[in-house]
Amino acid sequence: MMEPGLYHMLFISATLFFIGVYGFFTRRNLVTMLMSVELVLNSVNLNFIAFNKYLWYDKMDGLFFTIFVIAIAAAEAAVAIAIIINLYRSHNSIDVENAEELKY
Amino acid sequence: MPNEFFILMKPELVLTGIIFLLLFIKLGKGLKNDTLLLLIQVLLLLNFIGGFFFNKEGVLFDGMYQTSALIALQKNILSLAVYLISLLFADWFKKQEHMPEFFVLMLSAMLGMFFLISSGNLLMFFLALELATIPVAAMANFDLDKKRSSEAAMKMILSSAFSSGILLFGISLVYGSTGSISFAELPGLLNGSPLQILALVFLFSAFAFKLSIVPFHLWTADVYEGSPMATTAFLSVISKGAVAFIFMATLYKVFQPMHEVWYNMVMILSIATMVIGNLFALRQQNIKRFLAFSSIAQVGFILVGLSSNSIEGTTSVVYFILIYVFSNLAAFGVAAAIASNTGKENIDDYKGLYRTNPFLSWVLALALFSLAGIPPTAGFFGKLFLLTAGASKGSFLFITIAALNMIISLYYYLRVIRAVFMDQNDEPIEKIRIEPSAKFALMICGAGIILVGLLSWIYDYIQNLV
Amino acid sequence: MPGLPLFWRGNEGEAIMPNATYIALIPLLPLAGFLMLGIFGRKYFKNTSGVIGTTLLLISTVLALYTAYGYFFEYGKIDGVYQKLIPLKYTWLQFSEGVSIDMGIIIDPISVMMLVVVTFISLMVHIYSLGYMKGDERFPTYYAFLGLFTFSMLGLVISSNIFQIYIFWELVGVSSFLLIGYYYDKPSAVAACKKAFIVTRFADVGFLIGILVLSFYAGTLDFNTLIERLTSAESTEFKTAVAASFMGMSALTWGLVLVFIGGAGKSAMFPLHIWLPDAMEGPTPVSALIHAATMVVAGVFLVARLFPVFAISSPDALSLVGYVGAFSALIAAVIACTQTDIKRVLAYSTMSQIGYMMFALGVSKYGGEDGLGYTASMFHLFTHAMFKALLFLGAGAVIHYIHSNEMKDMGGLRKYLPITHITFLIACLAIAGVPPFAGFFSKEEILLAAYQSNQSIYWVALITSGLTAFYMFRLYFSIFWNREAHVHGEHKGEGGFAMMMPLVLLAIGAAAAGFIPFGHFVSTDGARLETEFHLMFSIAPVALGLAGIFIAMWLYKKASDKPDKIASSLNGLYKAAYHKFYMDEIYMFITQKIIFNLIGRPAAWFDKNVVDGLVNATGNGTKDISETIKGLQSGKVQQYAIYFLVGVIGLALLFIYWWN
Amino acid sequence: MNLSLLILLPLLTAIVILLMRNAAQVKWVALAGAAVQFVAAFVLLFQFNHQRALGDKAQMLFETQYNWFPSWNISFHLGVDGISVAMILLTAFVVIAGVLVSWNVTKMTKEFYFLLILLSLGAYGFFISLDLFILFFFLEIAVIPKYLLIGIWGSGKKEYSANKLALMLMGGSALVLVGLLGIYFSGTEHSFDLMRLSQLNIPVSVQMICFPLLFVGFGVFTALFPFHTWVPDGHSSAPTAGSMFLAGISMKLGGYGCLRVATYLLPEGAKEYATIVIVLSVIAILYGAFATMMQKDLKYINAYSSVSHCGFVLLGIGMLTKTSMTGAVMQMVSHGLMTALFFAVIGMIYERTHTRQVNEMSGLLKRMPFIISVLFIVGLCSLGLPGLSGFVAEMTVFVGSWEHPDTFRRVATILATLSIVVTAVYILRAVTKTSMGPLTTGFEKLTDATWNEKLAAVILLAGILAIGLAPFWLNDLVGPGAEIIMNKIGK
Amino acid sequence: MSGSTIIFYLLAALTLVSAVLAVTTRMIFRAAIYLLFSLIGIAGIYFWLQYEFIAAVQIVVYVGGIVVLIIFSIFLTQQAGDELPKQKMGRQLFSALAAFCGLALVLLQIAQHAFVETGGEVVAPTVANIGNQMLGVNDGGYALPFEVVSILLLAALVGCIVIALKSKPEQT
Repeated sequence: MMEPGLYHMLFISATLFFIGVYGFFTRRNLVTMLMSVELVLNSVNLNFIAFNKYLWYDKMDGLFFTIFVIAIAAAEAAVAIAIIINLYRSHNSIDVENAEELKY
Repeated sequence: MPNEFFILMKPELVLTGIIFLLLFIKLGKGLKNDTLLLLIQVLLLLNFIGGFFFNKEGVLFDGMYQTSALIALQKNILSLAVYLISLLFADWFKKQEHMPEFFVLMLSAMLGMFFLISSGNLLMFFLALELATIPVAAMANFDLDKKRSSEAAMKMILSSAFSSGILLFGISLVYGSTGSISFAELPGLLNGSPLQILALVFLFSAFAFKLSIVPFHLWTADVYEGSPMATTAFLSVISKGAVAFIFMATLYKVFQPMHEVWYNMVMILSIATMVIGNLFALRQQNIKRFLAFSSIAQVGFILVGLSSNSIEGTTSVVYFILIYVFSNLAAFGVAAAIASNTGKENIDDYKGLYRTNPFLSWVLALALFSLAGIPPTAGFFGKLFLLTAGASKGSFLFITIAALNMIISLYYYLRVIRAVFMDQNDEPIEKIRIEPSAKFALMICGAGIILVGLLSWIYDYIQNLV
Repeated sequence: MPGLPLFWRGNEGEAIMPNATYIALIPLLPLAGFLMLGIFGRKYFKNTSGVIGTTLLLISTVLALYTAYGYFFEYGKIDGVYQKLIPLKYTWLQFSEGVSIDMGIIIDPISVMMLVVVTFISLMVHIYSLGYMKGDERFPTYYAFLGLFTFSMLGLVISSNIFQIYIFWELVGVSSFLLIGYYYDKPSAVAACKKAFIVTRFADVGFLIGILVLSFYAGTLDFNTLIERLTSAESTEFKTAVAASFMGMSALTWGLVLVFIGGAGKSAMFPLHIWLPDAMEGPTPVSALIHAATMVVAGVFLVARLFPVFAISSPDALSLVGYVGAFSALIAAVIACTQTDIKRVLAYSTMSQIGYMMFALGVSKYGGEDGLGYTASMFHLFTHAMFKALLFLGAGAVIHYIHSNEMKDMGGLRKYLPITHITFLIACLAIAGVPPFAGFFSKEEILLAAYQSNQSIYWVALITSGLTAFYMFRLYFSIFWNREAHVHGEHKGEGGFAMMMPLVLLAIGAAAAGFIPFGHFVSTDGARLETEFHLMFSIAPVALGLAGIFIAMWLYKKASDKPDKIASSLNGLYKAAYHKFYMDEIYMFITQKIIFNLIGRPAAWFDKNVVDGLVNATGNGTKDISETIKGLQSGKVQQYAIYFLVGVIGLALLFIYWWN
Repeated sequence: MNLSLLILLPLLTAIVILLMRNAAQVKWVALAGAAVQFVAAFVLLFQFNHQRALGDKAQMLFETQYNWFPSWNISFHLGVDGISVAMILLTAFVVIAGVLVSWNVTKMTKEFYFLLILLSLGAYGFFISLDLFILFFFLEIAVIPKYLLIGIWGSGKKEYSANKLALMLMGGSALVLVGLLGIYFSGTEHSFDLMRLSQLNIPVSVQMICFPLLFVGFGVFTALFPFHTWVPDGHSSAPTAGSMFLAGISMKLGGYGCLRVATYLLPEGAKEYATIVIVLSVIAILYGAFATMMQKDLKYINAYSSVSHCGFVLLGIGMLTKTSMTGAVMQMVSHGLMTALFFAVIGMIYERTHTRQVNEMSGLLKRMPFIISVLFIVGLCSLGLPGLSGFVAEMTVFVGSWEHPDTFRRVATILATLSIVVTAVYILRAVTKTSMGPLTTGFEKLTDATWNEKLAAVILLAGILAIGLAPFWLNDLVGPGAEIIMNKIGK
Repeated sequence: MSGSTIIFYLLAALTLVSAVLAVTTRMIFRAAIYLLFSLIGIAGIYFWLQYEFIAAVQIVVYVGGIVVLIIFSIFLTQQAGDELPKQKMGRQLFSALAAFCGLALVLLQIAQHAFVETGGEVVAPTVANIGNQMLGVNDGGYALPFEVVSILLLAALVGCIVIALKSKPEQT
């Protein structure tokens, strides 16, 4: 096994990204879909940190990006959950397949 | 510095001021909806008028924030649109228990758009984009007791979260391969390597998502249909306009070194967008859904002008969006007037409208003609200049397809015209009482639709700013 | 004409010009009548329109005679040769350098002769109609149309430009159409007028193309220039026109043949004659004027007008004229023997006589003695106008009296219609070529010309002449002798002075016109042509004619079953002739089955289903596509995300690996 | 004369119409507007001739130019030559007649006249534009009024027809647009100015692409085969004045465009594609004529015959000789007047009998002599009777076409001439069937034309006769314009 | 192989395996817990990279905030023991394929790209550095984004309140 480096980080983050994407595609429960999104955002954070650490260590752009992304993720999750709860109230379900009245 | 700070960031500061004012009023519970709405309208009008003065070109926060005469104009177009929205949907607003919150959300989103247009690096860009999106998702859910509204909001927030993920991944790749997130530095660092192309595609897709470019457009129609009309109008006009402005700025400035790549991308997606948007619009019954697809097709046209990568392109896109604000808001305004009085949103319900509501019918007709690009409405000029700008690249096939798409679009616009003016109906929509403010706004839109095209100095004015 | 001299004598050496003002008045007066009666007649001239029309035409006639006098006796001749004078020419439509339609007047022997004939016959018909059409609901309209026709016909004969002649050619066509369809509530009249117009129109296309061909090679539309250029072997125009060939014939010949097709259509030459018998649906005076005396000879006139070109430059085209004329003469005579409608008999007779004129031109040559056929043709045109108009007007009187066109309704009318009877008899004798009536002289000249130049035509002509005598007297006896008349009491006399005077005047003409020394005035080259009278030569035709008369007398003077027997013994031929050799049926087949069913209907079908179908298919196809792809917008947010990712991957692949 | 007047007058009329309170006022305002415009057209004619007589040899007279979108090099450039003057006269005639025959429109009168005047505005503007952008602007302005006129006041399957018309015309103008953009970007100097462009030499490669685009695009307007199918449906569904405007004016926009824009600016393209143009126009002429033969509805008959007649316009243009082009313009004017009158008469008949089926009418001459006489005259004009305008125009086209000695064009010309027989067949069939024969029962009470109908018919008839009897003035008017175009093309 | 390497691989394995389990398990509560593990794994990696501040933020915001929020919402909307409905097989396969293609494409591009490195001086991500820059207005200060995010959070708060705190009478 090699000494961990940039590419390892990128591999992890990319894999995590697409695991999240896969989850987003296949999960029928809205909350779990939201969880998948969190995975995706985390993978991106890892990317930024890795680039910052290994390549562009003279500034902290990547780091700040990560901080703000975390903040945004929180806000997004909050609003999403509020919407999901509201949806649950009207549909009595949070199965995404039950919310497809709007189509075609 | 402090003075300059206030002058340069004037639009954002004013908007923030209004937001906080509203929050205080809400907390104080002092005002009735009618009064409050009037206050808001006045404030927004002042905001719009104020937008013409003390505009200065400059950069703040180490290039994170930039502004220029053109950006000021773009912001002012959005201000105008918001002001019109506050007038047009007065009827609906007055019925809302949480009206101040709605405006807080809407103005926050607007603020996000202002920052978006002014953003000077990718972080600001991303944050502003989120600020412009997340409140809108909440706005989409504002018809709280309607299932469709929640569904729309859900689709919007999840889709946009997904697209944010993609966008961020793209940004991270840009960052990784160049080490910079600053718009000013990036052009010198981009070299068109495959990874950067990949990053461009990721970024592009996020823009495309916001602009509803095919195949990233699928959320659009559902969200438009389910959301309250005011939100739909906001989404389709202001949100789209703002993203189009920054999209153009990004492509023209930041990704200039890769312009051959994005030119082809824009061309392909433009064709796809026009065709798919038109094909879907053909068979819509719900007026909001119909306008959603029509606006998708319009974006296809914007891309034509955008593809030119020239001053003419910038001018024609800004010009078109100005026209688009008037046309689309007029259409939504009429639809809202009808929907809020009768609850009818289907095109078939519009049959015989002209007999009972000639004013609404004429405004709707003007708006649709303008969207279809029929002279003497401004839409004709807008579309023609977009095409002309696009044609400067010399791709005849592209322009021909674009021009032929105007026929399909004409077909479905005429479908509405036909329902309104020609079809017989024993039970047409009764005479509708239009809010005076809405009527005023519709008149402004109508005047705008006619005059913006014929008065050529408007175009020249924009061109001078570019 | 006080203040208006007859002609202008220019300076020494310049040509003499007749005064165009009053020549122009000749056609313009009837036109004025047409406009006045056509627009205001129904309101203001309900009863006086006949008189107005007749008066105007009387003035025209006088002017025409005056012109004729002036031309033939005062100024027309220079060094013994009649000149082609053009006193008036106005550029009407300039196409290109040299090619223009001019409205002009040409004054030469044939045009002057035609002026006289047309105005005179027209005047007779005008007068006659005062009685014949009395009390008709559309009296003013009738006179308006007569005026229009007269104007057009006069314009035609004085045309100085080949396109001008085409213009008036069309105008006479339309006035003929209007007059045939005068009784517009009769379906047969409507059908007949349509047929007449369309058949002649078809021929006119030939004429038009012919004009285009000729004018292209001659570089002009002006008759005089055109003739000059296309007859002189040295001119470049002539050389190119002869050199250019298409399907084995020179362009010049093609042009002339096409022009002749136009003439044949108007002059009812085989196979374009089918409209003429049907045209008898019009009022009888109209038939006399248009379909006997004037319009139908326009074709002959046209060939005569271009005669130098035919004769000098394209003998092939000229012989075609001759053969078509001869064949038409014969076949029409045969058909005439079997018809029972008296006007149809006369119609076929007309066709036959025009055939005479045609082949007379066909056998003629240019210049001097060889031009006898030309002179004879014109002479026959002149005399034929007299006696055929007379025959028609006489027939009109009979029809007016008996209210039927069918021979079987007639018989023994000589007691009731004495003047008609006598005049009709004179006309019959004239057409049968019995000396000393007019027809004898003209026909003799024609036969002589044919004999001298083309024996086969001569024999056809001779047989035809016998047949002519037979069918004319069959007609005569059937009307005036045969059975006893059973006439109802309400009829009163022969129709008054208005109707009888023209009969008498025309009868005088038919009897005496033969004595005019026609060759002195009309010849191919304008020089005087002495026509000799060959007694020995005349024996054969006269004898044949008399034989025909006697056979007719034997068969038809008394009512008997002899005609039927003969008819049945000649079963096939008789039937064929009775059915006009099935020409109508053939035409019906071509138009209905081929043009309508094989071209028109498929064209309409193609338009509706294929061309329009494609347009609709584009529309529906778009809608179908729209319906097909609606699944893309499934309402499932996860699917949207999948498409999103697929789009991203697709774009990335496209631009990283392919487009870069 | 300031040419802007020709645009401002209809605009003013339209605005005043919108301000009017009741139908009667609207009608009179519209009539007054049309009449003033009519007079203005004549003033233009006389001033034009006067100016020419004074020896003004400029290609375009009365040029006026205002900057419009300077950044695109677009200017509001107006000017006329003889061809434009002829077309303006035609428009003036048709407009005033159209206003007159619509006197009985009771449904939404104000809107009806407003749209009519708007339509005429488009036509006037189109004919005097010397800038391709505003030319296109006016071309498209006229589409929607047509759509609404058919859709609201039409009859039969009006929605379908209106849609078809609007979409096909838009399709045409879309192609025109692409062609115009091609021209605009063809040189180093980007210009929409017709006069300027005519001096520049547009590269042959661009001409080869743009000519078909422009010609087909404009051709759709003027019923170029196979893009003619909007013509029958559109005309037959339109209200009377609508059909008149459509056939009388609108279809001429296409012909004018083919001549002025496609052929004049792209001579090499015109030469290259002449064969195809000729083939298509001959097909249109014959095929239109044969298809007409099978029609039973009077409006369809006239509409299909318009396809055939407009084929002559395109043939004249495709033949590329001065005479044939003059003929094409004359045919436009002639056909415009004639077909407008034809539709007017059909409208009058329909208003009385409530049918347009040829088979359902007979003997109308008895009850309405004036209308039927006009029908006869216009029918005769259609089949090319001398003395009426159709003859003059067609003959000029024929003679012009014949100026080429090559066999292909000869054959094409001959085929085209054959159509005059077919025309005679269908015109006579239609005219005689309706007007002659025994009167159909139930029609005994029908009345003849009213004053406004008579006036409309007389105005158009005057135009037809003015050309038919004295074609030289029109020829002299149009000829020099055609010559300039020919000079550009070269021999 | 050093100890830190082993730790790294363990963290990576923890992150990825729990991520996979989080998106595949059909017990929703377990999914949340797996997500928690995955996030903790990432925090571990941050630690490993010596970005302690970020690691702390990660733990605080995600573990302490978002996951709790998610678990709350699960309790609000679902019986925790229920199995999640199964997605259609075709969708699963296609999603997997699309995700895999995407992954392959991205990894391929990353692998082929020759990343360059800055030669500059390392700025240590200490809390002091971060704090200074976060609130600085000049020279790469992040005060403006900070403000923007605060407004965003405010707006999100307002939105959540309006949406989630639905007043009772309206529900009828």
